[in-house]
Amino acid sequence: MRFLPHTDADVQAMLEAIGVGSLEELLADIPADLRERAALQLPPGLPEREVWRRMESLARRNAGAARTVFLGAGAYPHYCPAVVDHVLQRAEFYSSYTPYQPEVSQGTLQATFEFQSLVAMLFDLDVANASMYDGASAAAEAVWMALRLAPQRRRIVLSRALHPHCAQTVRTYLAGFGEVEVAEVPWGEDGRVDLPALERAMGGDTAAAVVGYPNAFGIAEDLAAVRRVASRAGALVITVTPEPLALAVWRPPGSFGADIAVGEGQSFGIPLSYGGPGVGLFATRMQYVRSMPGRLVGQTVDTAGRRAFALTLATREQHIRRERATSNICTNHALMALAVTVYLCAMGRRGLRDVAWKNLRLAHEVAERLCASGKWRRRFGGAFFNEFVLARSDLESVLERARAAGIVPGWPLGRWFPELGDCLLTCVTEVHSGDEVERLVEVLA
Amino acid sequence: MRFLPHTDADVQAMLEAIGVGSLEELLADIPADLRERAALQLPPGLPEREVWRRMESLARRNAGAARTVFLGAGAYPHYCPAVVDHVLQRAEFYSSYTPYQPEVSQGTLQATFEFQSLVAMLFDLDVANASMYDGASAAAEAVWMALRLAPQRRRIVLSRALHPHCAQTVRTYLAGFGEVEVAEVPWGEDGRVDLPALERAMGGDTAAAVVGYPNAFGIAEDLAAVRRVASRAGALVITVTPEPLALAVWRPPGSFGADIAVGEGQSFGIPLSYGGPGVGLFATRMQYVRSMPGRLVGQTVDTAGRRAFALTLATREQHIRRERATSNICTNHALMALAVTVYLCAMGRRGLRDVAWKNLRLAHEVAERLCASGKWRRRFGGAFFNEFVLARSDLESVLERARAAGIVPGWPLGRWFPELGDCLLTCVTEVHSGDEVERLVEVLA
Amino acid sequence: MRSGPRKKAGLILDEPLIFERSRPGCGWQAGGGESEETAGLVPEELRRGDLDGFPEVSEPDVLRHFLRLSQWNLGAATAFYPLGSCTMKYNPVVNESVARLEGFARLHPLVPDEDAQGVMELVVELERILAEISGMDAVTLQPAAGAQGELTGMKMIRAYHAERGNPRGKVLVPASAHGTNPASAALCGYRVEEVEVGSSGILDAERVRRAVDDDVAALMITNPNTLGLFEREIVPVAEAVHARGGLVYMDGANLNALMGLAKPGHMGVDVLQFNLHKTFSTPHGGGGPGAGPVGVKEILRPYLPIPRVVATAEGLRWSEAFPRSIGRVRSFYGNIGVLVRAYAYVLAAGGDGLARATRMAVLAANYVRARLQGTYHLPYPRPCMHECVFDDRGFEKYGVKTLDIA
Amino acid sequence: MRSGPRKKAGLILDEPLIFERSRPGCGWQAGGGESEETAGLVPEELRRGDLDGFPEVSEPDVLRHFLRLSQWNLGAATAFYPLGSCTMKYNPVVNESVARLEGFARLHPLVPDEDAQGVMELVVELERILAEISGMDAVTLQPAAGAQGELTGMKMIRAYHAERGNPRGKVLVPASAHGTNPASAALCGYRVEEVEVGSSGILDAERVRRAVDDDVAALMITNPNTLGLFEREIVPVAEAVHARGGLVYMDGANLNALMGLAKPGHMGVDVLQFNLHKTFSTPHGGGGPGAGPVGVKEILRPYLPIPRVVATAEGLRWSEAFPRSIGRVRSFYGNIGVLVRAYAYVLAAGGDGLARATRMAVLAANYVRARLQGTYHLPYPRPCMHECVFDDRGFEKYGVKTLDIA
Ligand SMILES: Cc1ncc(COP(=O)(O)O)c(C=O)c1O
Ligand SMILES: Cc1ncc(COP(=O)(O)O)c(C=O)c1O
Repeated sequence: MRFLPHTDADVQAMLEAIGVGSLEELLADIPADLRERAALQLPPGLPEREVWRRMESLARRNAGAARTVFLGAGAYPHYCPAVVDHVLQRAEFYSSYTPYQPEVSQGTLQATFEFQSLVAMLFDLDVANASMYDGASAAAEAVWMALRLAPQRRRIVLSRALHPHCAQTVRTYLAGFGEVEVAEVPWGEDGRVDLPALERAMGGDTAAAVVGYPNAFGIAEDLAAVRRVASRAGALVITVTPEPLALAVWRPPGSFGADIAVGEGQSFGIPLSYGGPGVGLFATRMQYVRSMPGRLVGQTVDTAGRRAFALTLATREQHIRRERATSNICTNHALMALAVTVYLCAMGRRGLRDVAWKNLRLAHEVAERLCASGKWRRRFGGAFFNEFVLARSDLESVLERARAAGIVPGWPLGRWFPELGDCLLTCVTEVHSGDEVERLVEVLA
Repeated sequence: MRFLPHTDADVQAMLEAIGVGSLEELLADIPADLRERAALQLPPGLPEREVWRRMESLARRNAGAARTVFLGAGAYPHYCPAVVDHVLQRAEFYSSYTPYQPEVSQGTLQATFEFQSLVAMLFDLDVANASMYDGASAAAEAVWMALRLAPQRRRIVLSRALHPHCAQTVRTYLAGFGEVEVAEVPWGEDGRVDLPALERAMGGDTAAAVVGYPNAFGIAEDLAAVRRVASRAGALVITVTPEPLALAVWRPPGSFGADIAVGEGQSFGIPLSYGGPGVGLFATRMQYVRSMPGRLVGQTVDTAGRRAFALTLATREQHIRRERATSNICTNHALMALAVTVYLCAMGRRGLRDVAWKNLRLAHEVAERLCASGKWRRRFGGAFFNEFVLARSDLESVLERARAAGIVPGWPLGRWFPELGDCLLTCVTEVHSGDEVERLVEVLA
Repeated sequence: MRSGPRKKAGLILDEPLIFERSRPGCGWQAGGGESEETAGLVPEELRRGDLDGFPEVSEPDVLRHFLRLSQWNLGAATAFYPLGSCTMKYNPVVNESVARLEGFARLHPLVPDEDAQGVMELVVELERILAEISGMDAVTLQPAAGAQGELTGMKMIRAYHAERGNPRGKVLVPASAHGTNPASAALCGYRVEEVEVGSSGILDAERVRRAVDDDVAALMITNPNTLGLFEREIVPVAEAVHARGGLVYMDGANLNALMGLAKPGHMGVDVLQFNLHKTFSTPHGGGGPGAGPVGVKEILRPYLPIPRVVATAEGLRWSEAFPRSIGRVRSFYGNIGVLVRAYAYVLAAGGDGLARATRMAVLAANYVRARLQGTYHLPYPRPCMHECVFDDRGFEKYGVKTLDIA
Repeated sequence: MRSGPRKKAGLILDEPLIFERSRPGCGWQAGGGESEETAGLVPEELRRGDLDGFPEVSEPDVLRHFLRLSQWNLGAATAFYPLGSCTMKYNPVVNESVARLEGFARLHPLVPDEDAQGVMELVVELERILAEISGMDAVTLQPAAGAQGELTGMKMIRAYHAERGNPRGKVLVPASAHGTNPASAALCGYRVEEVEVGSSGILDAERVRRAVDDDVAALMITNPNTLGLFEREIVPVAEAVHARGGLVYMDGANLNALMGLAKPGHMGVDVLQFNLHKTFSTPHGGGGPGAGPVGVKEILRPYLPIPRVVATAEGLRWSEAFPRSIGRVRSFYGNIGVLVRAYAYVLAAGGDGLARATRMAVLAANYVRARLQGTYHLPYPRPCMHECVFDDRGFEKYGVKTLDIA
């Protein structure tokens, strides 16, 4: 195996140093009948060249990567400045271990501290953690946290317009987690959570209301109203943001009084990679920090009085608190958090807003032109960012036409919501060239 | 411009520190009429995203990169272990300056020292320099060097089977370089230099004979014989190796008594890049080192007695010797030399031979199968490595058929040598999969 | 303005925060931003004024900042890294390129299945490979890390028992278990009961037999355990648990020292998680992303998370038609970028290479143990598998604590 | 065996030579090597026995070795780099990705021209851009570095004179010229005659007028010169040379401080080289690869090296049909990988960006000059363009030499 540096002579010398005659002696603890059946029925190893060839051929069979795709729906195509991947390819970053030993991990720790600061600013909340796995599991952890903060409240209210992967993950995470009732609130005509229904669903037993921002239709929920309703019930507000670029132009959840804001950070410098890895963003108010899941990096001083960074408030975590920990998360998505950090720094205060406005403008242009064609109508009236829902009765045949033209024009929402069988969720971002947009409009209109 | 860190406030502060009121004052030395006509008629700058889009679209219009190509003829497709490019992408390497300041360049200097050692071993000669631009210019520099070593000899003998780019570059370099006569010697039936003709061409006025190893037909010259003939004339032997991988299985030029061995290092870890940059390899005997062109890194000790590396024998070079320098070369191809070094270390003693044998075996298999088809005949009998010359009278129509099949089956030698109008130079290497080879044979046979 | 030349960049820990490098008016301009046109597109009450606090830094300064931070890290690629209960494996460089192939990196997760057959084939194959290595019957690749794998496994155990009428109330965990084990069990609503491990460092079957009752949903066991020892009694331990209807969860984070030597599936294990970022060479990334696939025996297959790849006449397809599934544990299908690397690693290593890597890991751990034996106190003087544990007994008299040694 | 943990990798200059890390039997196995089959394929007298001395090192060790070497380098990306008569520019990261696009990196130079239209268009466009920037009429991109550009330019000057009956015998070069100038002239068979530069640091026209005669083939002048000063008298200097039938060669290595401020083509320059690895942001690579395109006035166009891209009805084609050309100066067409980066830089910068970069370079050089003026002796107290020269006068009394300061 070419990754192993041991020569036969090394092995011999090591065995002598250990004081055994053969490697077998070291394995004496393993029962013989287990040993006998342990052989691996796998092909022999390949040289790098052959590995590359096989992987290239698999990659080529993913034709979707070469098509013109207008899909969002939880994973967003954005241009990523080259500097991001350049930093990620630094072996000092990607090959390094979890920063338990601060002396050899100041780089990761400082970058994580910067990540936390950026996420907190983005959401306009006090504190953010070092990352979660993804937006969906972050939402589930937020629900756990809300239930922990109000142990007597055993009800969670989800907007039905939440991204279904989030809603499903929340339900999975809640199985067995005490006797928790999950209520779903329908959307209104504008595509936002139906406020009277929300009001009805929330009683004194409700720990939190969870809404998308943007939601599964790309639409901004009315967070001010949701906050008012939740406050009346004494419940927390949890927002879930699948497309955080929207927050460069939309008011942040914290400014509406959200208690916990989570999101999926993939938009910020992380490739689509067929849906993973992304990174879970998680922010909350300072008063809740001790109930927050996940790692937290803090600023401190070293023995010589210089600024340094270290893991902090670890008593919340599994390696110290074990079965009473706020979460079982250990390895998080540190390298993806680094990608987000470099991305946000490279884009910067103005660049991020520029590109967000560009997304918003392009998406609105396309939506308008398609509606102007008379063949489509906007399904929901709510304000959207870079994706929108249009309806058309002969959707299936349009999809087929688009397919023949090498275009994936959006996500047929009927797959998630049967009552939206005539709806298409289309996403337009800065990666789409003028030509590509023209082809889309041509094929769809 | 996004690469510039200066804000308007910075500019103001700098102007104040300098003690001028405006930047214009600093430009007072430039005559006004030059300033007036200086505006650049170029489009405005583009964001990175647009640059990427434009470059991708240019790249896509190079359809040749996606075809199945069996071309060698001076540029060879080989698999490059990923570790090579990973090292090349280290900013500390690619963005660093020429190692004039050894304190901040020990990395480049040690790697260059290792490069020189590897090249010297590869050619079996005493000393190699830190690199030249490419194989062709290295050949021309070798000829300059030979003429410098024997100032009374004003004749250079080139084998006509030398790669034509080398021969042409030698001629260009010699224009004005004293009154030097360049003689060309034809090839014999086996595709190697015609020995009686060589003997006749070489008189007491000959400074050097230059032959390819492999030559333009992929064939090994009879270096032992060339050495004998040259020695009788008191001339030097210069070998030019366009495909250095051959030297993993062929005896090295030094072992035959070559005085100067040069080559193109592109095969060793450098992408084809439409022909450049490659890297010139240059090695010679210790007795000639002071006439050698280019930089040389030597091993030394620092003030604390530890091993260190530094440029050495710089008195040969232009920055010290000016018009009496051995060459005008300054910037060489350091990063490409690094690629060669990492490649050779990653392949290693056994890996390099393995892959060389694989090239040789595949090429011989294909040549044999094509000849067995009865439609092709081997044009030359000499031993070849990974490319070979086959002839067929209806070559043009075969080329068209191959083109329709998306295959470039080789280089029609008639473009270089009119008398070989029916000949195709085909190269097969380890990058060609079994399927690709089958398709080649199918289309050609 | 610019910081002056620093001869020895990286020697001095004085890189400012990126926010401290920010200067108004500096930095990237992506173009195509806010304009008259866009003014009306966002309702007033929704519009954000600015990104207060976000940095404004030029591209060269961004690059320099993060390169300097990188110089303050130590990784497996730059030095020998003896830390962690985890295996830090060499990360083959080619896998970084493989994962960046456009066909993987640029693929949107919702393209039609026909347009993603390559990656779906990879999923199916990697599931099969992990099943072969572990001796389990079915595998899911979805979980994002070991701990999420544990959670997934425990949810399946709960679903299994619940379907049989009673989810049961408690889970046995040895005191030496990694913190994620009790945490995962607790988050599935189980009471965690510690089982003591004797002075041998090995869980003995007799103790388990005494501890297990009808309310035990599962025993969680790590093998080789966190002390680096092979759980010699795992087969009778598993039998004791099964005898009372409980299941056996194995924490497979240390599988690196087992592959090719023994298969958990033969030891009575019902479910285990793999830590691909440990055993299968995917980069640790300073703490993720990882991947924590879960392997199960036939009895647990119905509960695997959705979606799963199924073979149809038209090719591979994602399916959610598994009504007994515990549901979804994350968005989309898994950490594909990590799975791609792990698959490439298995291709490169092959069955023979994996087995050899295991043996070399055992050898190296025992070698380190032997070399340090005289210097440090070794609480468990047996051959170890993948790591060995020292403590600071004997150093106390010098006032030295474990942290100083590290 | 393995070297132990080094807490501060890179602090200690003790990385062994890769040959010293070699251990027999270790390292890469590419497979498909020597066998019975291959035995007969190479004649006995041609067969090499072994690669004596080549290293045998595992992939992780190769990676570690070169990463550690990299840690011993200082680059423009990691620190401010004030050295060199050359401009060290920031190397935009995206250009590294651009050059690695398969359509460029995997393209064989001998594919049919139809299959390389993208790169050929790039060649044509970059030639046009450089012509616009310099005010010249035609450009070749072939030369691999500045010095090869000089050689190419001087060969053209020689061919020009030769065609007019006499190649002439000498070339005037100011004493302050970069070493490559006299070396290049000499390698074209010219005697090099130094022209003195006065205490102003500027070449004065009167002196040139006196030095030039009918045997002068060319004057080589660097502008801004190697002292960082603009050659104020370049127009009358050029007139003086032209008056005797000589040509003016401008070393364009310092064009970074001229772009957008003045065009050499308007100064009487007949031929110049560009150093793309200085002025156009392509990485210096620790000493190359660079690219040294050459721009010429109409009178020298016929002598440009072959091959050249020509536009035909079927598209762009390489042509060698230029009988008066000096010939070929290298294999194939140029350092395409470098040209691709330079072109991407120009796209990103645009005309405005290039001009601003120039002005900022002038500003920064004068700023450094002003800040150090009190400390170091400044031999030429004038505004400078891209760099400024200090010497160690004044430090002598402390026994300090220039090298100590650096
Ligand atoms: C023994 C053991 N179990 C479980 C885990 C948890 O895995 P992860 O960090 O991937 O969630 C780890 C590593 O952290 C471990 O070492
Ligand atoms: C003024 C000047 N002229 C010419 C050169 C030679 O250029 P190159 O090193 O690219 O051959 C250089 C740089 O080395 C230079 O600074």
